Amino acid sequence: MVEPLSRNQIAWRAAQDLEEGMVVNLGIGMPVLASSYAPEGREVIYQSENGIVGVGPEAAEGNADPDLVDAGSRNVTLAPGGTVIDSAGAFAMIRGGHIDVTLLGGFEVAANGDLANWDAQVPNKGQLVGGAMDLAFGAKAVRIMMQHTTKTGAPRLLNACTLPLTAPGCVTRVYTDLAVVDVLDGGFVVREILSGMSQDELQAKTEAPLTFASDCKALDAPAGL
Amino acid sequence: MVEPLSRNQIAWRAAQDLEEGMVVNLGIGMPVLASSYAPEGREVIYQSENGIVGVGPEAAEGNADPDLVDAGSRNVTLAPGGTVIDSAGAFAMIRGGHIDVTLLGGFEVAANGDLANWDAQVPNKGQLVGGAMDLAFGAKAVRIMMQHTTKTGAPRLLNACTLPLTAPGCVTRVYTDLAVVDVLDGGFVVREILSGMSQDELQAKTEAPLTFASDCKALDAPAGL
Amino acid sequence: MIDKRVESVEAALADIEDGASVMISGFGGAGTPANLMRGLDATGAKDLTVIVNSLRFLEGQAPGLFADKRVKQAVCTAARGRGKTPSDYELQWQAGELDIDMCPQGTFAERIRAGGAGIPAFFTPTAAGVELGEGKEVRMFDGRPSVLETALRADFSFMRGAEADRFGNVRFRGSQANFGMAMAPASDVAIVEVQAFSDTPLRPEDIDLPGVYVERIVLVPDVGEILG
Amino acid sequence: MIDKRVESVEAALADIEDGASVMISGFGGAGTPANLMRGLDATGAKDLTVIVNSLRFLEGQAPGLFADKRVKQAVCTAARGRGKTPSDYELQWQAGELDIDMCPQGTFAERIRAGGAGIPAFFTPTAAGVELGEGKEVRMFDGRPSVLETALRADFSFMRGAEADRFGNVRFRGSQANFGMAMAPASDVAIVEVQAFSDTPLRPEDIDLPGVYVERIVLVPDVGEILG
Repeated sequence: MVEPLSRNQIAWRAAQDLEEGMVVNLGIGMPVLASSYAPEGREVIYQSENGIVGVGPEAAEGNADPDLVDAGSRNVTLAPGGTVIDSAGAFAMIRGGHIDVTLLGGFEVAANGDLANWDAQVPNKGQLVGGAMDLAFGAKAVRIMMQHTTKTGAPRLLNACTLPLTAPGCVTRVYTDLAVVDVLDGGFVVREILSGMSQDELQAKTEAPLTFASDCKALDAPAGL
Repeated sequence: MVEPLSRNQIAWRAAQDLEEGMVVNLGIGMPVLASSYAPEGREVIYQSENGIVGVGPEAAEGNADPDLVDAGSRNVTLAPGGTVIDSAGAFAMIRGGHIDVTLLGGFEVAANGDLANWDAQVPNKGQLVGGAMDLAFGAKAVRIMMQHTTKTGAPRLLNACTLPLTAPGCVTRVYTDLAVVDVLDGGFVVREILSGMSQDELQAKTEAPLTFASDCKALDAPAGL
Repeated sequence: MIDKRVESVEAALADIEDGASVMISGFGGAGTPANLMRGLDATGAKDLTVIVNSLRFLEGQAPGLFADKRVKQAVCTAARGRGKTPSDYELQWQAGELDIDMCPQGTFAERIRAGGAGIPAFFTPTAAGVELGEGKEVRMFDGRPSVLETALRADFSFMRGAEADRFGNVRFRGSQANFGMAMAPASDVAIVEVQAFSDTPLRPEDIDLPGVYVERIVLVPDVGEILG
Repeated sequence: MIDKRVESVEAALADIEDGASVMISGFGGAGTPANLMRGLDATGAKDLTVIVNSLRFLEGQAPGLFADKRVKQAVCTAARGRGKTPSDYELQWQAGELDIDMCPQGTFAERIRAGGAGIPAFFTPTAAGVELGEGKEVRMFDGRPSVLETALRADFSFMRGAEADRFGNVRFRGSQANFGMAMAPASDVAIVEVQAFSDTPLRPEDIDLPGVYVERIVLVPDVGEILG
């Protein structure tokens, strides 16, 4: 069987679905990697919730401007045509439905599109909600990037989330190391599955029942990412 | 008896009460004249509800910029340190209590500080509220400039307003062609009265009872304005 | 390549149909999208809802909207004609043919801002306890009454700026921004007429209205005479 | 002549007393008023309410606030310590000594914006129907549930900018504006530490935060190392 996708490969796969002219917010962690993999020549506008409209590549070594960071505190540059607004304005943009797609990390996604990605209920640790909830409620499309299962092998695609929800019924697509899964009419539909993995094998790693699209394809990503 | 104050003289008198560093919004008509008469060297910041923060003098003849107007559609300049924001921002400034004083025109003021200055109920004419209501509700101090009586001699300082209110209990001071009158504890207190006019004469032109301040002064303004 | 330019006012307005809602910026001539207003008149679209500060300025550029009774509802802060004789819209208002939602200007601006910011409703002290606020829900906050106001959105919005680039980024000059900054985010299709087009992206610090909020840019160097 | 400069951080913070509420801007180091945060620590003021995006950044510059239990309430979007061992504020939160109002970041920013804009409360869809929104008033608008959120205000606010003039006008660079643009209007006394002071008024188009919203400017060219 083909190896499960690496983090960068998941990011690559998610990036292929970003379309020309889309306004996209990338969550901290794996999602932000996607900005490196949008197909050549496709102009995507990356928004960051601390106010950047048009995030460019990370600043080159030695060229970092400490006054220009994205929501993940990375030293970034501005893309051509980019500008910076304030936080209240950036969230007005998010809440107001001006973000076409947000790619976010996830702990759990339920078959009805419920998302839990902010509070892992770690004992003795404080909470951190940040901008995840506004993005999950406000973006036109919420797509999740995560490992198909937890480190201990427990499924993350569930019948119902067990952790506190970020937003109900918001997720439209999930990219994992094993599959691309859509949320459709209250259920999971597999669009792509890792080459060589059987449907039963994928179902065994998934709590909620999976439907396989009639044109379900092989999940592939360039090697070496 | 001394002549009643002209419009410019009323504006002059109102301007004397504007203090260094105050943020002031001047209504259309007589109030806007006050910006010419603030005492020399006193820095007052004039805000205009279409977005100007720091209105300067009117543009010189032939030098008007059609893209820079104040709320009265006058071609203005920016004062040093001035800038321009948008309308939503300008009213956030007004509603948020950042305007120290607004000078507005008035139809009627009641002894409890009620103001009617937006809807004269002219038959067959549509309504026009503009920014008056936001200013009357939002400014820290609302001061009114108006003729003491109507053209037909009817009083404007009333026991209760007859026209639709702009805001209840908002007025702190009224400048008229005959007097400077404060609203204090639900009643009118005359601070200044036209030289040579008797208290009875002023009361005869005023519906609500007037109290005269123990240090009530003569209302004076430079001639020839 | 992203390029939000359209070739003409006509092309920019081609999909405005009967029943459309349109927000129109402008204050005292500054930022007034006079060409788009004239173009709206020329479309012949009717049953319109207009969201505009002053009906006088709208009638000035687009008299046919009122002469032909093509506006069914207006949300505005000023609905008074210039002369002593009633204007078309004053007559239609009196006859009950034109519904006017008269808003304090700050409430007008904030309702539009809310529409673009995903805030469905908010409380404001303005108009609480006075006739204009009658019928609105009132609630006390810190001992002060406020009225509930709902967000405004529209199918289209029009504004005029000084300069734009292919991303739809707009620079305003002077007091051109006024209502347009809030209207563009509050409409599905924001159309900006501009005096100049920049072949290179605007500098970050020169951008007032980010292109994310703008769908169409049309170059019309001359605003023409603005009547109002 | 208007001149909002004060000579030092100490002078700028001299009237911060026990029980004060303080808003603090900054995101990922940009716009972070590190000198004012250190200065707040040095005042010794206690029973504070802090309104700040991330407690980690506050503790980084002002560890005494938490080490000495001087914060009674925090309104924030992040209250997680860096390491695996609980931080002081995590321990105080668990012990019920520190009240934390955990807000989605957009709601946090909008509550502050409302505080400066005279909007006492607003409805937002964010957090409706999930655990974090429990206990809040819910209302449907256009078929979608929203929760009622109230405005935030504070006695003081701190932010860092690139340049200011005597009017208190501030220019931000990069992503320095973040929460500061909303915090200054929402506080009685907005204090801005700036990298540079301009002897001439800033150009109109360079002003991000109008001086109307700013009470004190303090020149501190070096922000120092920001820990967070």
